[in-house]
Amino acid sequence: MTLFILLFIPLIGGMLAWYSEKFNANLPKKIALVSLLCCWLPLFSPLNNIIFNDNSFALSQWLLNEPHSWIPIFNIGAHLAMDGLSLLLIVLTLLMGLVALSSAWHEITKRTGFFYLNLLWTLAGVIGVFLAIDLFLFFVFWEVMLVPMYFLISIWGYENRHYAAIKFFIFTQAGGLLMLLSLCALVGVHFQQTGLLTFDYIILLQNPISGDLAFWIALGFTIAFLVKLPALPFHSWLPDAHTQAPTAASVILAAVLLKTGGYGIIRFVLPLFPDASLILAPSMMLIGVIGIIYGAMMAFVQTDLKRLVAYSSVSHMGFVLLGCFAFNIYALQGAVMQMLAHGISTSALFVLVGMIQHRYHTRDLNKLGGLWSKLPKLSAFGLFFGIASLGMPGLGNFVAEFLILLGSFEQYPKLTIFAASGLILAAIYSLLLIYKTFFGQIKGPHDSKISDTNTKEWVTLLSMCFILIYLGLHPQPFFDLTYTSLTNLTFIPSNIGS
Amino acid sequence: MTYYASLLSLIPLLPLFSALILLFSKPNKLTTALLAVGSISGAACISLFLNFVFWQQTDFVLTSNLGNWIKIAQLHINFSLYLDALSLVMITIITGVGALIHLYSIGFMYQDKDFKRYFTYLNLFVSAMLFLVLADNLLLLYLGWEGVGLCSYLLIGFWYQDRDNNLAANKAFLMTRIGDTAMALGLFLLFIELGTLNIQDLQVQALSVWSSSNNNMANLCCLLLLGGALGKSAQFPLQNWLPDAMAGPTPVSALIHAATMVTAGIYLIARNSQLFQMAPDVMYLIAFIGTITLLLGASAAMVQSDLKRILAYSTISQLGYMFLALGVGAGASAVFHLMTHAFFKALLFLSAGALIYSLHHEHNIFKMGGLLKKLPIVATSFAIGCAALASLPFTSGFFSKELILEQLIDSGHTNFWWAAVLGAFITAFYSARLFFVVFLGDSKQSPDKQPEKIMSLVLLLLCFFSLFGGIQPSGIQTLMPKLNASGLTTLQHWLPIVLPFIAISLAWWMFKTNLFGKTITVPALQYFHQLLKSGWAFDRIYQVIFVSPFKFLCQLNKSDIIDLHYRALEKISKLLHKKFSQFQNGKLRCYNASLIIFCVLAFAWFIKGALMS
Amino acid sequence: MIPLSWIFFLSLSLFTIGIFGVLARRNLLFILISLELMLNAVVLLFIAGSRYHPTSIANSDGQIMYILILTLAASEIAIGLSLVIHMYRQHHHLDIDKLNQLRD
Amino acid sequence: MSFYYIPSFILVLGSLMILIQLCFKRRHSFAYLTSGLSLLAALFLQLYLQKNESLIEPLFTFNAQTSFISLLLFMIIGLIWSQIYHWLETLSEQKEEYYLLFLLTALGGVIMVSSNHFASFFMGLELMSLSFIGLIAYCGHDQKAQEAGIKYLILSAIASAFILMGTAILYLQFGSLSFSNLMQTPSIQVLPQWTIVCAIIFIFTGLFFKLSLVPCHLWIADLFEGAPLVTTALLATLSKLAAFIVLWRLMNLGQWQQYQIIIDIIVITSIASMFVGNVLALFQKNLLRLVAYSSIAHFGYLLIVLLLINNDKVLFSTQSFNTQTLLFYLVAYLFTLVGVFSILIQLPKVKMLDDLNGLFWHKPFIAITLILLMLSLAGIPLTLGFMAKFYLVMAAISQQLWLLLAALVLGSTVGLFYYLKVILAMVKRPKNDIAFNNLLSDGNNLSLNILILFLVIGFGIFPTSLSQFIQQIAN
Repeated sequence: MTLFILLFIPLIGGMLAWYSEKFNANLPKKIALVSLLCCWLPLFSPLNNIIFNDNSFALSQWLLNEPHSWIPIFNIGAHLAMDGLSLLLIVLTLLMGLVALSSAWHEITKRTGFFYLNLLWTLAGVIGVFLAIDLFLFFVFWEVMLVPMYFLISIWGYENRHYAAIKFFIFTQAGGLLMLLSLCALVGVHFQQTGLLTFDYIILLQNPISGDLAFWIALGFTIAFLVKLPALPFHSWLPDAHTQAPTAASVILAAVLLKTGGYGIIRFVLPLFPDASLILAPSMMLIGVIGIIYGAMMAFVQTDLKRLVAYSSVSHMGFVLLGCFAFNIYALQGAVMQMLAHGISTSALFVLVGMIQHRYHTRDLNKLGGLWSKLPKLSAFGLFFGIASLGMPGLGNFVAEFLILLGSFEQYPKLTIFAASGLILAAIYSLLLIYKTFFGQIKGPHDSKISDTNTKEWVTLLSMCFILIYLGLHPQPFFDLTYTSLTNLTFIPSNIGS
Repeated sequence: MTYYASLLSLIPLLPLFSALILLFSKPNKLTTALLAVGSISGAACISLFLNFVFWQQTDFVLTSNLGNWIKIAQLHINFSLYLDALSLVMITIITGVGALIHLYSIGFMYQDKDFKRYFTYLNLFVSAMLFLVLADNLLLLYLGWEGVGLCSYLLIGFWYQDRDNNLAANKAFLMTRIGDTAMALGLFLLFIELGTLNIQDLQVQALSVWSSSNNNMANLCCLLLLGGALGKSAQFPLQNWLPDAMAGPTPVSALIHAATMVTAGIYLIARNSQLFQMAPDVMYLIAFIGTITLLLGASAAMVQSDLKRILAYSTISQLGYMFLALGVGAGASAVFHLMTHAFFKALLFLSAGALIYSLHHEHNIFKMGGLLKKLPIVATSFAIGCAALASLPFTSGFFSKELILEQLIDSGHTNFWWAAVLGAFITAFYSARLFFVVFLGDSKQSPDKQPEKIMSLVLLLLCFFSLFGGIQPSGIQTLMPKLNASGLTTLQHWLPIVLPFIAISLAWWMFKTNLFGKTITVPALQYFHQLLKSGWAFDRIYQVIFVSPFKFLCQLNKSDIIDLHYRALEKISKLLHKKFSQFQNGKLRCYNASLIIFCVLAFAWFIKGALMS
Repeated sequence: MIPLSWIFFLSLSLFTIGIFGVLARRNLLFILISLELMLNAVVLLFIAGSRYHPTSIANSDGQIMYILILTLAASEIAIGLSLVIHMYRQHHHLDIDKLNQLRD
Repeated sequence: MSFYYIPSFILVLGSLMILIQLCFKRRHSFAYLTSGLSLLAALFLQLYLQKNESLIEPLFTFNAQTSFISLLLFMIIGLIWSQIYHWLETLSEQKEEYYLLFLLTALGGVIMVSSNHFASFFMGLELMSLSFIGLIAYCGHDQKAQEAGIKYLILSAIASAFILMGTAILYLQFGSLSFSNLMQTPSIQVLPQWTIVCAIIFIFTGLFFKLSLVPCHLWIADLFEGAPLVTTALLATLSKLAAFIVLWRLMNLGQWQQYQIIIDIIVITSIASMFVGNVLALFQKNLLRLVAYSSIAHFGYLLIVLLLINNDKVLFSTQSFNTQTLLFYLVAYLFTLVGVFSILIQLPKVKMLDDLNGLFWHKPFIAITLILLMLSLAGIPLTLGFMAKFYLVMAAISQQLWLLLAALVLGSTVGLFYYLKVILAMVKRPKNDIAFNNLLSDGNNLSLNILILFLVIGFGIFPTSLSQFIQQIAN
């Protein structure tokens, strides 16, 4: 039941938060905080196991496995299971949930109850995505988590929020529908080949389907995940959604929601369609590389801070795609690491932009400048995360990008050379961001009321810094944690010395 | 040995901790200075101690493991430090010169409100540089490599309120980043080819895997590594960030952009000398690039009017010498020159700093003059620095440069020798010019303050090193296979010694006839002068070839072409909606017709089908 | 006996004429009349059908349908006429082309 | 004489009671109760009859499927009926006749869905259409309603004429009007074979009109806008349900898939309906017109089911899966639609999308219900609408109808846009703070909303009991 409890805590917490608004407008955020903290409780035992006796989990892939029946007529189960990979991403989700909460704490003043309901439900949906092992259930979470996110953007967003929210929803849903088709087709083909009607990932994994259709099914899945990632031709929802979303939603979006795409590829596409993904790999890597360069170039010309960061996400997630399809353990570990590191660094940048906007009421790069002299601490954090996003060694992003490039270099050296140019381009836009925002003479009227980071903000940002540094300097525990999940992919011989 | 190992790990960690403490606390200026300088001095003391311990040995190795970093499949990366003769020399220079410059900075930066931030960055830099030098694997080296780049960026743009400084910082970071990316690719290739990133293992593996010399893969790997070195050491064609990097505080220029960071490229090649030995083509390329750079830098230095830019171009030029030496296989002499250069260039920069400090941030040498009497200490140290730079006999620069020239002959590259000698001539010429213009002649500006005592002290110390630092460390001589001494001809022996004097005389003559400050009237000459002054117009070339097209391309796509398609989709659907809505005109007869049209169409389809079959 | 196809085509022609009436006429009354014509065309076919299937058990089906259709036509006209009256009272004309308040 | 007729008889009885009562004294509440009781009685009887064995009479056929559909029909009508009283109170017209016509449409619908003979089908159809005309043009002074009535009269008469023409040709071919004889080879070939296809095309024209499939869809938006709200609800659910069931039975019994042209027509119509319906709804500002257009698209999706019958490329072993799909989709769609209409009936002032502004903040429960219903229509998981779509996709995939699936995905994506706009409208802040107090607040509104939510979300999350029930029926 542990996993179900994990799933239900934010759901119930959200309901309570909404209801509590009737009594006091400040109550919802406290309830949200408590329920987010409660979510750590179910994680206690797996984390404890890993930290203190790390031999046991290496043997079996699943740390926790909870199959239940749901819709027997289609043999659909409410099957939740957790392995190292999902544990890692859930931890990220919960951490970023706290960050989002912290950034919303003072920013959201209207309709707080409903806001926290949506926030918590989005998190619950994401946790569900990471836990669901039944394909149908996965799809359900995949789609449902978008609804509260849609509300977050469309109610609490900025000027052009309605457009952005609808765009976000339609893009991701279109991808989702494609996935539904592929999913049903997969089950159908599997039924034809084995006579077994099942949506269970573990069972489907035993007989990977083959044939022409497998390629198209794999493509359908991949496109659904590419939309979420977002990879190149489907990326255009992201800048709009990020720009218009409130800070907390941006954080969740960048830190967690995008990761479901990468997770989906690693969890489903690669193991379920080993042959098809081999065929897909070159084109996917090409898309990844184009995404890296294109995103970076787009980021370079943006004048809206949030848009800049959003396009940088496109660029960074291109690395994830590259890593997923490079077919070796380095690149895969790198892709997972990139998901974590990008989650933290980018959401930190969004938090920072939120803080700047809260203080100066603008995100326009041309109207900002010289913040360092006014807000030294905040600017120092800005500098740090800007540097992180350009892949400074010693931080998580570097480890990730290094491994991804290393892995993909082994497969496709020429493509990787282009991908590596992303490192230069990342430097260009990150430095531009730092240069335009924090350096130079201060612009605009002096407002003495604007103050530097308060303790809450400081602690939030600092802890994110530390996580990034930890990821950069001691990533080994994370590699170990996901090692089993990643080596279970058929193309990686599991006997590589560990 | 464990005792030494822990001492070794203290060397980079001391400045790191100091930087962290400075970052998270709010000490007053005195504590800041004590902490910063203390940590570096501590590191310097330890390295001196290690020097003392290992003085006799040429073949010692000291390692220390700080922990595990990445371990996936065959990729094992540790935070391991590796000390041998080469890195010992390097850390000695870094901590020694670093400590002096820290000390100097107390005086120089005391008035600055960001005193703490300055020392934080500086400590961080030293730590990163030490990691770079001590790394036992290329990835850790890369960490230090990028770390020093970052600190360089931060310190160039230290006075952040001036946009030009930030632009210079960005330029420095980006240009080195280009090289770094090549280097990263080199790392990948090396790992894939040789299966390790440990530097020592790489040398061994390279010998066994690439059995034949001049293997293509070896060439490629070395070429990629060389890319990193070119960027960091400001070599052609990535040299033009260095003059702009002078926007930072002068001690920073001394430490980072003269003495230490820019030599990282030389260190990288020297460190992997066995690897590079496998790639003679690349070695030749290195020598060639070194030659171009040394001439290019020296010629540009001749005509500059900004004090620090002269020194910057001279740094480029001197680094060119070191590259040339590396390229011809004279690694030891390159490192030797690196060391002496660190001393005299630090001295020059620090004296320039003192000058600037006294003259209220005046950079233009033509607005100075006649300062010999007014700033005697600065003038003395400047004179010594210039002498070493011009490699006048018995200064430290003389020994190292002579060694390089000698080994050029030994290796049989006579044409390179001629270029190097020409470079030496120009070097002496602009050193003399610099000194004459600043310190002799009419007084144009009087200093409003004398340099702080602590600054003078550091200058004097460095004067000592610049004069008497010309002792080649014994350990590094085994760096590359010894070249056969072929013996020099008389001309080859005396020309480099005599030439500086000729150059100085020429400069003196020109100074006396007031040729230096004069505006040039001959158009061709003026054009040439401009070309030189802009450092052979590399900024313009890159602007035209790379920057502008890139910006144009990005601007072209500002509204995201792909997004435009989706927007077009929206427009199309709006159009379709309008079209379909037109039929909803409320007219009953139209609706009647719709039923009948369906019927007719179905029949038509049917008849068509029937006719076809 | 007259071949069935003759009746069939007669009926179809009548039906088509009815359709044209419905399409071409603007007066509501004439449309109703055209509708009657269409229904009558159908009725003709049903009657013919019951005649041409003498052996079938269900040969009376056509005639039953005839009566049903007749009833339908009557009731339709009844409702139709009441609406015609309503329309005339409200608009003072019976031109259905002008009856387009409801539209996009 | 069988029990199967009793529900219909009760309806007849109910309408007669109302008629008799009209002669003596008009009382709204009495008519309301009479109609309600007869509906309820019919509903429960029908529920009781679920377990009876199937029976085939000359005019009617009664089996598990038709019983279930009748039950569904009664439930829908019951749900709509529960809203009528308060709604009628706001009208100035005589109220009692409305119940009469209401019962008659229900009767027509029941007759249609269980008919086994063209005569009974025709009777039911006309009973329903004629009563509909009355229901549509019920408000005599409302010009829009009158216009809608005239349009419906003429169009449904034309449609009837087409259906009759087709029937007549089939009669000539087969010598019988019974549905069960549609497969038999005629004893005497009086007309050439191809006339059968002509007949089918004629019948399709009429039924496609009833289902408002492209290109016979032009009328529906006008009707939805002009007709009284409850009538619209009936029109959207009852008439379409009955017509679709008849179409399905005809396809099934007549094996009409054997003609390639018929398949082509269905495919093209289906795709066109999905496309045109969704595109028309895209930028629509009138809420009812939007619902109308969305229903075009939904019946376009549903047409896919017609292509599944007796196809040899069956993937899932049970042939009844297609029937299950049809039934599930109908249940899901109709319940959702009834839900939408009952919410709209509770918001009588709401005509345009912008009128919904601020609803979410003033009346959260109603708004959430409507949001969930919209999500169900859009097919977002955990709603009944999604399960229906899932059934459809599974069924279509099993027969590899890739073209239609692609159209389905595309259509659903486009569809999302306007469903989201409805949701957005509720969440937006109102321009001027209109009071939302002019709702017909009543006890049964809340319970009804809860019931709808239970149906749409409860069965959406746990569809097992419903699926199993449908599975039993389909086998």
